[in-house]
Amino acid sequence: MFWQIDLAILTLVVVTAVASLMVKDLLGAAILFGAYSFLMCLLWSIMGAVDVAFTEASVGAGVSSVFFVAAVFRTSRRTKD
Amino acid sequence: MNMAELIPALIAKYNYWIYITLMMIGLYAMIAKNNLVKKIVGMNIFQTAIILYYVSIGVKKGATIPISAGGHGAAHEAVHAADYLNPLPHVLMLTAIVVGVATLGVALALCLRIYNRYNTLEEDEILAQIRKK
Amino acid sequence: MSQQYPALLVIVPLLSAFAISIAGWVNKRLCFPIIVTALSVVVYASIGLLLTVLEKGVVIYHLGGWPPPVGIAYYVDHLNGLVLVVVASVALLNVIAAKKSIEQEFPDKAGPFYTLYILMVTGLLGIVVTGDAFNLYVLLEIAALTGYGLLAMGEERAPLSTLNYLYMGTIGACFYLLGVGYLYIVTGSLNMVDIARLLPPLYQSRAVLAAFIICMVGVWLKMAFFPLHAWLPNAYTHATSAASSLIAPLVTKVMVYVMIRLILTIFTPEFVFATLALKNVVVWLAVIAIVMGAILALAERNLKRMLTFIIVAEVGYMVGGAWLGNRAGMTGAILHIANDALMTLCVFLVVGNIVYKVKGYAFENLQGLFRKMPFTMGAFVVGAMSIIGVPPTCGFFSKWYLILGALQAGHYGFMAALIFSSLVSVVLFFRIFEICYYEPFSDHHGHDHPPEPMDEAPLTMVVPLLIVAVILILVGLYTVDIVNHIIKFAIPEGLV
Amino acid sequence: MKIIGLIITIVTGAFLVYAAADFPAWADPNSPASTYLSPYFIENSMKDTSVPNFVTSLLADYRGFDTMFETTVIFTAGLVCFILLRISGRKEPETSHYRHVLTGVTVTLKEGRKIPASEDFERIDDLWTPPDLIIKTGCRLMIPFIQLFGLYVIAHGHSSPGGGFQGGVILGASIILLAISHDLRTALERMREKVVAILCPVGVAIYAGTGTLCLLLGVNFLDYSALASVLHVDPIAARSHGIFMVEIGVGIAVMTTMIWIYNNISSAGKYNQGL
Repeated sequence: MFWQIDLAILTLVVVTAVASLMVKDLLGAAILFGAYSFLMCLLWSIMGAVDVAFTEASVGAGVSSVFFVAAVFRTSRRTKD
Repeated sequence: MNMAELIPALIAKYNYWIYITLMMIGLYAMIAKNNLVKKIVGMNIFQTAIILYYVSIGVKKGATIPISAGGHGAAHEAVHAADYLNPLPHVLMLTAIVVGVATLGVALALCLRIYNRYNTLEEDEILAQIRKK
Repeated sequence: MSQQYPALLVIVPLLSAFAISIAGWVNKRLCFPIIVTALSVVVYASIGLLLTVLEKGVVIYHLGGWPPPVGIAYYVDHLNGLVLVVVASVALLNVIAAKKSIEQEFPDKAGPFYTLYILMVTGLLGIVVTGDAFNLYVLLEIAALTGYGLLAMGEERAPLSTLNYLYMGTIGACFYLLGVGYLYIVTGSLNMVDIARLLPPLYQSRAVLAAFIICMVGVWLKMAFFPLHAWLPNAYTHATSAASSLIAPLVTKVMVYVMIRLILTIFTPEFVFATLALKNVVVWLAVIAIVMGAILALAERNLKRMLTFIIVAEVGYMVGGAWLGNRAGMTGAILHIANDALMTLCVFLVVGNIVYKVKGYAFENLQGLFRKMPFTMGAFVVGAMSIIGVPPTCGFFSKWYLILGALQAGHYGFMAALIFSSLVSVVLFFRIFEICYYEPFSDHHGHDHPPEPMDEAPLTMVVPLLIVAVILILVGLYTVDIVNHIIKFAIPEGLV
Repeated sequence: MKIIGLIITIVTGAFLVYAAADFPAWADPNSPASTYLSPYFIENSMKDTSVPNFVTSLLADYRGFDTMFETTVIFTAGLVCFILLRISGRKEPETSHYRHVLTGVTVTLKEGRKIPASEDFERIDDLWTPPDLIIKTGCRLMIPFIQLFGLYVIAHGHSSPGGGFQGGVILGASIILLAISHDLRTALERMREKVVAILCPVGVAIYAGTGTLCLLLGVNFLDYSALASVLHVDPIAARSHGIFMVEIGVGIAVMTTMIWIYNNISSAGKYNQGL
């Protein structure tokens, strides 16, 4: 376990979180949220929480993103903030 | 506290600072964002931040993943607790992740209902429509 | 069988929820008998459990056969024994009363509705009965998610107000989860009794302080304690009457129970009232909650919305009473959980009956109701008297204990708020009685308009309502017994 | 609102930072969380349940009650999505479209007329776009393997990461992939709405039923050791089998719920078109 990678991922997680909230397009926000979840999953597998990471990979990065995309598809991509 | 003590203190609990940062990002988004889906994204970030906190509790120096190395045949060998990560927070967080996706589904369903009625996802526009009536 | 009562309490409604869900797809007419049977069993088991507790003391049930703190355990003492009976009987009475309005409002989704209904009852019963801090979170989420579903089925504005409730509810539940995490990191345990045993050496730790405050804020969000109440009035007003008459009496009260459990069992009164200097701040917050709830209720021209603001004020009563930090105040708060659940049920059932017949709940819809629906309005008078606090209804006695507690603690602000809120309630309800008593203005043509004939709600709606009204008076008459035999033992000796 | 939000956030954050100062250092093997309760689970999981993955034994046995309600939460979410979105009283649209498979000619029929079911014509939606052949074929190839992997994850949860949740989500995702790559109608032919809606409570009922079976055999709820008399094995193996039974229930419930939520959200309750 390299602490540099650990720190880099921890920082990237914050970056993707902020980006998914700042981007002015809901589809983009959904995809960035997927990236956020996947980085989170990586972080947890680094920390040894393999079951949690597996669940997050399938639920958070997988199915949640699909739900988001489906909902955005059924509503609109427009967002003011 | 001088600089020499501060930096080790910062690094020793880096995970905790990140979890607080993420949680506050999520909380701010839930309070201040105008778009309903953005608020849901914020809500999910808020929830994952708490999961990050719990997973950080479970980490132990010098320990490996919480699966017995011997496999099925090694029931008689002694297992040393110090060699394995703390499995309890992991179990709790499996539950929390599942609760998170359940909440997400319900929230998106509500968003769809709102969009069908008001044809927008911006909270201020919806409130303006309600007030107009 | 009696040692399995705690398990039955949760398993019977859970399994019947699945049965109802499947029956909804196969034969819809089976749903209602199943739910009534299941809730009757629950009421029976909860009363049996309370009697066992009264006879033998605390009942502990090990789920999965693992002794705590390894496994999850149920602790049933006098406090949750009482709340269990209230939750179970409110749910049973309400489902019988709600049948007709469910058939009227959404006949094709009755199966899923009943499933959500009984799952919500499962969640609430589980919250009350569990002795594990994390288990409580999971059950909190069940009660919350089913609540969102039930509330969002209402009028056209319901989804938006429910979504706001969802945001607030999720923040609340997550704060509670975080608080449990803070307790876990310093103690390593999740069992409530075990945490309480491990905590005393750590009372000075900042993490414990943070855990307590975060848990409290989370629970306050969930119970709509002022100023965190913003979600409640809209969510409850726009819901269907069957849903709001389940959720309004129970959810906030169960959350008050959680708060009292946190104070009494996990953190112990010594820590909360002696170590922390927050007692007065919270009681003053409660004073503001009561006053603001009463004033906001006064501004409403709509019966259901007015009642939701009364709920906000009532939450203030209970939080204030619990935080007074003395025996009388705590007794008042616990007694008020039971009383307020019953009286809120009473007035919301009345609203349900009115909506069923008149199709509206604004003040102008209420004219001439005393003649039109005499039994419903009779029950409404009893419920209103109880909320105002007129003896011999039960509302008087819990208020009496609360005022006693305020006097003992020397907190005259809280006492003044209680009396102010009672006076405002008098104004609120007598205004409604007046509207209901007079006939609608006759039109200009014929002055001798024939009075409207009696048009009472169906029997299945009126009978449960009248039962609730009678219970309100009975509980009032037997208050002394309830206090001496149940609540006295629910409060630890340390609190004087 | 933005300023209020900022103030609340900063105050809460500062409070949390203040409290975090008293935490045990990160990854400290001597922190209370690592020394008080968790050694029991690590040292006794193999002896009590013969499950090498401590997370699985903890999830489904020591804290099995939590997990039962977690599955119920999932079921509740599916039900709430259904109750909120599903448009009942399915009215057939005025016009219906059929596509001749071989030539690609689209036929539009009015006033609810229908073409009798045959190989030549397939029913399509009014927003139909021709699916990409590469995606269609690629997904067709992948789906069986994804499902196999999902079953493996459920079955192998005892000794490797995974279990009912993860496997169930993967199985559900395979059907969702079918719905995305083809269309919702194709996925619904494989998994009808009624099947999904009945399998979901059945999955949770398998979990609760296993627990109730233990109750009926005379021990506490969810105490799988009682299954020993039914399965004719020793109590430790019975616990292992009990865990497996509930994992299957969890898998079924999670799979169907994911499909259920997706179907309702992607078609806004109309059950046509989809994504």
